[in-house]
Amino acid sequence: MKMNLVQAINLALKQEMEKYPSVILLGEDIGKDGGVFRVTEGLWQQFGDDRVIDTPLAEVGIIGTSIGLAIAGMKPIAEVQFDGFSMSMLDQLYNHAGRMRKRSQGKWHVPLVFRVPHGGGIRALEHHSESLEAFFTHMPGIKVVTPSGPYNAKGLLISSIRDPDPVVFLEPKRVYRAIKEEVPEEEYTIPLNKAEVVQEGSDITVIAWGAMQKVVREAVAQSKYSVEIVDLLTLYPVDRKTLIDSVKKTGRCVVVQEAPRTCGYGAELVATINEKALLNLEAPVQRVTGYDVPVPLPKLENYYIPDATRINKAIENVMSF
Amino acid sequence: MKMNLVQAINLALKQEMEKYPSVILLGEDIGKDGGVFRVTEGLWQQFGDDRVIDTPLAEVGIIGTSIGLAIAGMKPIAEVQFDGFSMSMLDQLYNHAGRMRKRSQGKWHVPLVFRVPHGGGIRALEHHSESLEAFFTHMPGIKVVTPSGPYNAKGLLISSIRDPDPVVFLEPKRVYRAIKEEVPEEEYTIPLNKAEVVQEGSDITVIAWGAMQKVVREAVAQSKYSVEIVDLLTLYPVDRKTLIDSVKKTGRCVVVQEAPRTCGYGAELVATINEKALLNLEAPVQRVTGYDVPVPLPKLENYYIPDATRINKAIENVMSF
Amino acid sequence: MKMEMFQILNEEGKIVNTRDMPKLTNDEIKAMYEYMVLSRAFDDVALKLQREGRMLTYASLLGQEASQIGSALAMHKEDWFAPSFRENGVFITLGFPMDALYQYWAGDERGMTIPEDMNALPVAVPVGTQIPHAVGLAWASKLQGKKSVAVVYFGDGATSKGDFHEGMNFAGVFKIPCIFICQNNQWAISVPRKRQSASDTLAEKAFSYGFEGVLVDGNDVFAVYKVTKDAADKARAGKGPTFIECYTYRMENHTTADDWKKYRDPAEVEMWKRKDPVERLRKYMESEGIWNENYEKGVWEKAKVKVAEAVKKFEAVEPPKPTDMFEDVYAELPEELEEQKKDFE
Amino acid sequence: MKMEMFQILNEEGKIVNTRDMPKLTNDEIKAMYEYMVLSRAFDDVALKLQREGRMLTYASLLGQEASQIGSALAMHKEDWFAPSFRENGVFITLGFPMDALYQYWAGDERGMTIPEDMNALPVAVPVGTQIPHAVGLAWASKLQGKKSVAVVYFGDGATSKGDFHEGMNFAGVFKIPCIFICQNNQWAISVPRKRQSASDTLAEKAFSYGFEGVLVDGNDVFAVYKVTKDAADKARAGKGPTFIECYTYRMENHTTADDWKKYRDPAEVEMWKRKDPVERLRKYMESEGIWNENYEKGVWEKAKVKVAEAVKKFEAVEPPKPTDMFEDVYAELPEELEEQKKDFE
Ligand SMILES: Cc1ncc(C[n+]2csc(CCOP(=O)(O)OP(=O)(O)O)c2C)c(N)n1
Ligand SMILES: Cc1ncc(C[n+]2csc(CCOP(=O)(O)OP(=O)(O)O)c2C)c(N)n1
Ligand SMILES: [Mg+2]
Ligand SMILES: [Mg+2]
Repeated sequence: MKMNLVQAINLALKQEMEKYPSVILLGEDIGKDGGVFRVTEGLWQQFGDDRVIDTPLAEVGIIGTSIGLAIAGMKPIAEVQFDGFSMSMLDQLYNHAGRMRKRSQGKWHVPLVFRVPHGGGIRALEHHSESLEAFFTHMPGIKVVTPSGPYNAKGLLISSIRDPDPVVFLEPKRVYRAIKEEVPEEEYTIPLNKAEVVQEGSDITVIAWGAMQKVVREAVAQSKYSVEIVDLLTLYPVDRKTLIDSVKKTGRCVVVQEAPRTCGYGAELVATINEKALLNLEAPVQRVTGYDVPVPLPKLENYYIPDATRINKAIENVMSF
Repeated sequence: MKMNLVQAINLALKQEMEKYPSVILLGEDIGKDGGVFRVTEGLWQQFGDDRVIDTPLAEVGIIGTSIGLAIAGMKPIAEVQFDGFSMSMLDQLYNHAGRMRKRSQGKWHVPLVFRVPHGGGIRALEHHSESLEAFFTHMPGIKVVTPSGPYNAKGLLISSIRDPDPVVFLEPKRVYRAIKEEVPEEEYTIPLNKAEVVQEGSDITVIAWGAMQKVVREAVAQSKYSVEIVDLLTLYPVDRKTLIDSVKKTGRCVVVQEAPRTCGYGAELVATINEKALLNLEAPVQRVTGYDVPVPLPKLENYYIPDATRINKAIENVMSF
Repeated sequence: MKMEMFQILNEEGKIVNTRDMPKLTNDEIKAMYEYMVLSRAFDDVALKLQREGRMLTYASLLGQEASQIGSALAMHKEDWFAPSFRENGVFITLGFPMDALYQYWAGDERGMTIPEDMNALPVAVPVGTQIPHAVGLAWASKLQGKKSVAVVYFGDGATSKGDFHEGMNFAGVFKIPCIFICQNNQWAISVPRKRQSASDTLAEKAFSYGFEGVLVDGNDVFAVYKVTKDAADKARAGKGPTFIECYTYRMENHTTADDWKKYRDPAEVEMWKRKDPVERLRKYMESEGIWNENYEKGVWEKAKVKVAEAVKKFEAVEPPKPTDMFEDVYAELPEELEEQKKDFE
Repeated sequence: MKMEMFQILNEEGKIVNTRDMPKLTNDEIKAMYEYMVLSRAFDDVALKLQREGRMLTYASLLGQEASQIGSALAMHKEDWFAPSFRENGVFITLGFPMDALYQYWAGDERGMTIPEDMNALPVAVPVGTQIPHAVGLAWASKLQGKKSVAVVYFGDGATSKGDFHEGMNFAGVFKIPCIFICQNNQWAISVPRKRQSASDTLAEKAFSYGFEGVLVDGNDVFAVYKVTKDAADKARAGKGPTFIECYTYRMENHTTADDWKKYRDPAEVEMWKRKDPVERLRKYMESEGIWNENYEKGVWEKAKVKVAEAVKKFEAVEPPKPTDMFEDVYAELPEELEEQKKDFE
């Protein structure tokens, strides 16, 4: 069936909830209201108040109780409404979710999923458009996953739900309704350590994840170069083999990241390429990123988010280096 | 006068408080008790309850009220007792301290200083040994400073106090009492965008900050190579010119970071070098870092923290590449 | 704990508590009414602009005018105002330009340019996080020996956040001249008040921080004015903070991105219509002989003209410069940002 | 709000409240006493080991034995225990091996290996953050239709944290079978109780979350046992959470890294010595004829032997393998970590 990303995630949630009674959802307005992005639409009606739980407005409480629920055998899927509001949860994620296995010497683990609508581009209010993946990928014990379209969203979410470790699941919110794809009704999983080469090419590798995939694909559709596009899908653990193989093949690379530049996830990719493929590089890897500023309000937002022009310019720079 | 890092910071605090009545300290046990590391010793006795404020045990409250205090013309210096406990403050730092200038279109700014004893190596309890600089350096609107010894600690702290923007001041706790240096009684400042070449060399550049400086200096003291050591002092904004010039000169580089490897601050340095000095590199920049694991408890801590052996091995690898 | 709801003006527009009725001149009462009408006119047009795509997401204050205008009028010029995102009525009453408000809600950050002489924080979208800021502002005032207090606004939902707790607790411990105004409008988007807290009232939460909590009819502008003024006097006198629960109702959708019909009963909305704060004051004024149809027409006309002027001004504004995004991040542009800005240009 | 302090056994070891005195056999009372002595013996040796450099930073429970053992004995085998960092008395009473505790406090994380059949969370060093975990554990029990409750421990200082607030609030809203045991030992390192909160008692905070708070003499083991047991029965019956403030005192330094003489009055410490929980129970047992010098000697000897054995066992342990640090981070080692581990070796 053709569906968009919201529908694909909704379907994955529904099917996993039908299959596993331990799966429960926690968040603000996810029940009767179906979530601010309508991702949980219909689930409260189907599964009731004990499994689709509208919580008080308290992000630490949501993630903190989810940790306890997960330890005690439930499979909580916690939602935060917008990226900016996940900052207050970082303490519980970092100091507890990511460390409980360690702290209990393997006795307890925290198989929660933390769903975050991610990134900008929907003309939203302040604090609604952040891209915080670099905070999560710097946390030991946490996995970080980000789909780019409906098909991989469903498979990755099912894998995340079944994963024994805490998974941060970043949903590219500007893509929620922007792409329709064929998504199988039956269940399938996508491993949480595999990137995908979504377009083969020989001149240059462009690496992106989440919402930036769509921008990259559109940007290079008319490119005069043979561009290889890598979609990371999982940011930690990341599939270094795929991306290094690609860079070794092409010898050139652009990394596209929506978050502010400094200390973003892209820096880690460049460092990795430097370590593993320096001798193959024909030019410095170039980063196309957001700027070191708060994401501007809608009137200027589009100047902040990497777009086709900037991506193609970077490709041109790298090619003509 | 010869003094250690604790004394140098204490002196800077005292002198700035004497000079500026708006400077106040907030934190847990910083008053009568003088702070868990004795950094504020004697200040409560001198300045009283209204300027050296023992707060309730509430990190969000400390930083949140400091934001208000700063906007209203005070100069709050907020202390968190150990790095691990600063995670719960990140929301207030990121969403507010770093954005208030922007959000108010320049009307308000938040000149607070956030003091954090930083890093491991003192055989402390869990959550007492983290190195969280990469979280802070990824935050627009925030400056991040980290001294490596008593002399620069005093000058950097005075600059941080006088800076109009929020400054995170990371104090290398294992160095608190480990180094004595001549520290002038009179005031002096060190600019918050300058790195220091602490040892010139021609074979290889080693970049480090905070506590890792001491480790690096000891590690290379007997090196058969001519090692140039760069001490960053300020991590954001960072003095890219100094470090790039050094790498251009030597053509080789090792970056030493105590934090877990992935998405650490070192990745940003490698990415920067890749962008600005790729053609000068004779070998991949190598990172010596903590591992992607929670900092182990004291029995294993020393295996986690980069040491002389690992640093020299990395230098050797890069030299013989 | 059973708490009484403080009320002066009942739903029929009758004074039920003459003892506490603040001494207000007719002009002052009219001003109250006119600010409430102006806020409503502003709100109305905002919703229209949004529907027409001329503005973005907007949070209506419909039904909460008494809570907002009553409390705002009790503030002194030098007091601090720390809003959440629903306080357009307070902004307007304090003299913040309406065109700038529209501009802000149209996604242009320059709209949040706070006037020279106004001690207001910018709109705070993250729920509850502004509470400790307000406590800090008021604390500064105390430490500096000033008489200004801080007034912070937030909703029922915000009481569930840790930031609320830590801020309230600091205020109690340090006896900080801060006034906490909780507009309990019964809903946090789709989550009803009972899902936020099992406590009987929100007001009683103040006692667990060692200070006074007051439950007030939030649709009664006199009552809100009175309790806020008392709280401010008390704070100025060095007697510490007060928490005020304004019991009111959000008549509109949460924001323009919301549809309340998905989660609440129209009968509830109908029931609250009868408690309308503007109508209630109108009835009172009529009974006092300071309201008539003519006056009403005049008030609305004036309001509409002001609002129309604001819309015109806001829509005439030049779009912001793209490089504005690099401004006001630091006092001085760091080298990294300078380079990024140059790249951008 | 005025709250009464619940007490059964007064400072002189007299039952002042026969109505509420739990029905305990002499053996049960003796067991209480013996656990309290064992904890004290354990604690004593821990301090000694630390002084001698054989252990690292340690947080003593001296003076808090009644709060810890009284509450621990009211728990069922299947209940969840969520400690802070000062609950060695609870750990011991629940059967956690003492040698492992020493090992943990000597900086060897293997000490936190939780026994197969014990529903305990590991020691939580960050103050207050374990509170929402415990609420989640108890919530799971409710959702799964189990009878187990969760008992979470924390100090007076922890009540200031947002995590306390958010956890308590969830417990109230969802009627979660969680018991909150706040050992108010009057100090959070050097910060006195009055600096934590302006509220009269900590117990009363529970009411603002819509559930019951109880203030209990935390040096009275019968009273603590009784209120915990009642709370557990209530929770098991589906009647929701209880907050228990154990009013007690930290007789020792905060941890071995602390020096209480810098900030508290020796007279205060002296005053609390007279309320000693172990001595109090001893007096009662003597008056009941179930204590004599011989018994005392035996109890202490047995305790010391057990402790000595634990020390021996702990000190005989092989040091951990350096590569242990890569274990238990993820269920399976990710490729990044595999590489790092290989590099390390
Ligand atoms: C920390 C945080 N979490 C979630 C949101 C999303 N959100 C915006 S308003 C709102 C409900 C607020 O309810 P309340 O505090 O009662 O204020 P009201 O909207 O009723 O005025 C939510 C959940 C947010 N802005 N901030
Ligand atoms: C979040 C956090 N902040 C600060 C600390 C440092 N610290 C450890 S114990 C303590 C005081 C705790 O007081 P209380 O909650 O009363 O427990 P007690 O030590 O008295 O048992 C502090 C400030 C910490 N561990 N966690
Ligand atoms: Mg509300
Ligand atoms: Mg205490």
